[in-house]
Amino acid sequence: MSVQELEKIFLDKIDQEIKIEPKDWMPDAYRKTLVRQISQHAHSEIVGMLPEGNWIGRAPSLKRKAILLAKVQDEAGHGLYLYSATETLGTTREQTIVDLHSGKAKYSSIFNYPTLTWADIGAVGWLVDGAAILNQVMLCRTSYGPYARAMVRICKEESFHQRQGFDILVALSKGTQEQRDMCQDAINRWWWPSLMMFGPHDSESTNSEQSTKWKIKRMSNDELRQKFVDMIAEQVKVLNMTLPDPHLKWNEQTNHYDFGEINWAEFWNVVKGNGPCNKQRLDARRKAWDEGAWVREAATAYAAKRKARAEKQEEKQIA
Amino acid sequence: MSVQELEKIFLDKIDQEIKIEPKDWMPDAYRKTLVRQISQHAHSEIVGMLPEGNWIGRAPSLKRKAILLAKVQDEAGHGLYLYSATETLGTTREQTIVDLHSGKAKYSSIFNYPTLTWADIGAVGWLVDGAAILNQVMLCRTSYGPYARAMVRICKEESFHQRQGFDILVALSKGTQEQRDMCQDAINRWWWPSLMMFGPHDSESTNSEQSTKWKIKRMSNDELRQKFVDMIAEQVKVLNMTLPDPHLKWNEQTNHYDFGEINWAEFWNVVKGNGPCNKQRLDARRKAWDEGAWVREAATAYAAKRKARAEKQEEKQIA
Amino acid sequence: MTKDILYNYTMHLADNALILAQRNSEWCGHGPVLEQDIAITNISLDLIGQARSLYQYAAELINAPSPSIGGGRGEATEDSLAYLRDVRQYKNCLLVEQPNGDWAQTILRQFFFSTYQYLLYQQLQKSTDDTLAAIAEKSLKEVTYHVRWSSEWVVRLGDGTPESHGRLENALEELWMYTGELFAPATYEAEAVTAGFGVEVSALKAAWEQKVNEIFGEATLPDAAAGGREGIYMQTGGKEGVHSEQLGYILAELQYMQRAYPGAEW
Amino acid sequence: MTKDILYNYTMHLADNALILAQRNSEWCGHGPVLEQDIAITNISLDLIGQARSLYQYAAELINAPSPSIGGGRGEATEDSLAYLRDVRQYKNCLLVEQPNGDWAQTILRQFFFSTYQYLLYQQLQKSTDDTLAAIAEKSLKEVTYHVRWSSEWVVRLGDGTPESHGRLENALEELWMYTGELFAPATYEAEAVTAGFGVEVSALKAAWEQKVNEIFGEATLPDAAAGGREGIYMQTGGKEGVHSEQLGYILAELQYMQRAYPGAEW
Repeated sequence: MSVQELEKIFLDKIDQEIKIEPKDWMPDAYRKTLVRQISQHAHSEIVGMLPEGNWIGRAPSLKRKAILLAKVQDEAGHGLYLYSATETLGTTREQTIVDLHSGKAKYSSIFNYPTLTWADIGAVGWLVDGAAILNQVMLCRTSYGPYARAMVRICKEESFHQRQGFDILVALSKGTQEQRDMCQDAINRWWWPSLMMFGPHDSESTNSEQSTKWKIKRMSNDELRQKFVDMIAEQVKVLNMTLPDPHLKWNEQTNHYDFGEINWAEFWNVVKGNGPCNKQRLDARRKAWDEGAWVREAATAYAAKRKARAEKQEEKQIA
Repeated sequence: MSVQELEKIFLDKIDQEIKIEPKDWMPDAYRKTLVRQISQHAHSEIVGMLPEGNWIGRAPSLKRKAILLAKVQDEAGHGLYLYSATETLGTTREQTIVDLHSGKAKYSSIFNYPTLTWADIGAVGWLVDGAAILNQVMLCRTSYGPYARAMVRICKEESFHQRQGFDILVALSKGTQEQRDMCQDAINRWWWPSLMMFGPHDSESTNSEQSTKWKIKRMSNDELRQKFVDMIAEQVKVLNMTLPDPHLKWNEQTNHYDFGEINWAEFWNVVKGNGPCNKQRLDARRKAWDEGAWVREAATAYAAKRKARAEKQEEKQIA
Repeated sequence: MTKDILYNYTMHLADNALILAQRNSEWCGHGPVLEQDIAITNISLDLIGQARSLYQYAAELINAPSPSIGGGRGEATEDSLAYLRDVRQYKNCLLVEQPNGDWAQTILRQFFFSTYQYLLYQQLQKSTDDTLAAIAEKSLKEVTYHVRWSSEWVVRLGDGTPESHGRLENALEELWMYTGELFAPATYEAEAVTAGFGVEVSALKAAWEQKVNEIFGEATLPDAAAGGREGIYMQTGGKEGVHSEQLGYILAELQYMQRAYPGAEW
Repeated sequence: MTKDILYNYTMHLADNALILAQRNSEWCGHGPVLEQDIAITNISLDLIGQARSLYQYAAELINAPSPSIGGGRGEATEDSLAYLRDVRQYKNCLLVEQPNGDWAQTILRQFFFSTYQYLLYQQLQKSTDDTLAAIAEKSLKEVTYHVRWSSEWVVRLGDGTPESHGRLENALEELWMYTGELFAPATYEAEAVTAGFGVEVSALKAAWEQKVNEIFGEATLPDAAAGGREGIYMQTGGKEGVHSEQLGYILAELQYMQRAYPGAEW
């Protein structure tokens, strides 16, 4: 078959909402886009373990400690699913990780902000996971099969995480003045960065158009962001807290919340590597990887020895 | 002069209370005993920084933090004086330190006990420095000049330290029930080990006799220990605390306190290296030394470069 | 009186689980490979779960009308017990508070402890105290997995590369001296045996050594108590509250929030 | 209002001194050579002394009858201010809370900070606020020594061995991004200038760079802002209470006793 014919089959499937599977022919650019996006997503799960992991040792109750530990563990699991999905596209986990460590691959910029108080753990769960979920729900219907299926599993756990984050903030909002202040302060610091998670305005987004055609993406950055604002602006009332945006206001005409302009200079600055924790996050990941090298080597060496012994055993039994 | 004549001069000086100085002839065994004793004393100062240093970061007030920091710093200074004294006997500081790290040289076993609470910092100051001072006051009159002079400087600071330690306990003894319990608990744990600091009974002490003849030592282990018990048994009353010894009792006949038997099995066990912190203390010292190697090398290299440059400059000026 | 013993005994079991959980959780996000990051976190979670059940039981004991134990700060809860006691009140053994070190040290610590805990809980299932028996029974499945997982890693490191073998030997050097305490009964452990609900820990030693030596054999290591370690002095004290200097730092981090915001609900 | 500014300004100066003192004191007993163990401890002591004077002054301000500042926990003291505020209330710059790293990193942090503090205190001596002026004057002698000592070490490491030179470069990589904050005025610093008693930190930058480059020249390093560091983004936030994740751990240790035994006298 010619490339044109293959491409037609591919596009027909997309049209008919048939998932693309690893063995199917796909355009190079489709594969490349997916590898970039899925590995970025995987790295976000892994790097995202760090700001939350920062509070495991200091969680204020045993119950919260267990919940947080389980949550961060789930993120490691999500990372695994997603690395597996990139492997179906022909890129090894090791290569993917090397690209993260070299700075070639990106991860969500939100994780370059520090978690300074316990309330930040609540805010991260509520706002950051909340923003992530909207994106992920959309991706459950993405055109590439293994990615879509990974997302279905991830979404279930993530919505649980978001509720847990919100629950942390509910407890704070009902607590002492110090706790309420802590809660509002965390919302103030995490609100704008979480809006930035949806990426640049549609008009500025370079990858969006093609991704939409291929049904990798099924909603635009601005659509998702609006959905998020509408959701959070209601939930924040339950907490008796406010969002740090004087322009936030219900609009009767559009049936949506209006909101202020994002500081895009900050967004691009953090993407470029200048966030408060970019260096610390990458250093931590590199350190874990480098210091784990001898462990991985030992496991490989032992597996090889075992295999050799088993084969020898088999030979003996045959002979 | 013959060795006999030299030895006679040496012993005459000892007799007449004239200090032996570095350039004087002295018997090999005298030199060896001094090197062993002074370097052991130096190491005790340095290793002794560790259990107290353990509480600098957590000192309960800024004033106490500053006092403790200054105290531990003083100990480093004492270490310096004493390493200098061993150097007058022909042993370099580096060699002395290597012997510590190899386990060949000893240090006071008391520092192999952990400091578990803030009260321990008080108890160490009061009991451990208190015991040390009695020994040091005696050593101010020791026959080797540089050692005696180092001791004079050290004694002044040490008695200050002991008062500071006692002062910590006074504050605790006037405090809350928790503080008083903490105080009594620390006394309970440090009392017996501090009695052990004076070494074995005179009848068991192998090095004592010759040291006494040479006037390196001027009081026996048991004499010093009795002095210590008599002093502390009075001071503990000021604290409204007790010493953990049911046999402790004033003896009208002897005009001294009677006290119970020391657990010598524990003493020898810790000397042998089996105390709770022997490994941690030596590991910490070795780590500091090994990780500081590049710093010392850099300082040496820079000094050499500077010297070479200065010489070149001089040559130029002469030429 | 029996209640005091039961309280102390339960707290000892709880503190062991919590402190090891806290140590293991330091790996979360920093493991050598993702699957093992998940595994060590899982063990941490199991141990926190055990600790919670045990603290809850201890809190019940304290809160029930009886004058002798003395909670002090109002109603005891799992959190007041975990977060508001200082070093000298903690009853965990020295082994579990030792630093993570490298992966070999963490693995060996887990293997030593889980093997002990497995044998302990096996007996404790038969305790005359129903709550302890139930907690032991429930935990035993988890601990069975901890033993298997850590055994496999001991073998993998011991029979892996020369480097991993060497690191495992270093870990042994660090940790062996803390294993004796597991089998040296604290006062409350001896009393608990007399009272009928406790396990005689000294009786677990032979089985523990057998398991350790079996796994060490597979790991191409000499027997744990051989290879120059025959006469190594065993450190004790932790179970009676005389800890290493490590524990103070663990508690400073663990307890910060409850200490800084007294009485707050989270 | 002016008193609020004065309070915040004083607390910022105090927090800088305390946090750097706390960091440096971690070296005590672990220095690379005895004389330097003593030297770094000495600097730590000087800084604690400065912090105490400043906190005492801030406590006076708080305790004087005036409603606006709000101490909250009864009478403020140097200790209540140091030990009972959480991360978001601390106003130190990011530089001083960075980890000690190796000796090169500690030295470079000290050199950057002391050079800044020297220039700051020189101006602050002339403050219209007599107490701040007196503290600055008294501290200036100490800081002069800190600058000299750390400068000498920067030169020694830079012009020592290839290893020490490399380590100094790594330290520069770690720390340069935190130097900009020193010269970017926080709200209360700007207000303090307007109110007449504060120092305009942005005006210190040129002199600071000159000194740094002079010493870097001797140390055979390129200018601090050169060598690929020209466009490095400067991190800020610490002075307004938005810290790195480091500070929480520093405070957990620093404050443990006061938090665990509220109201006790030591």
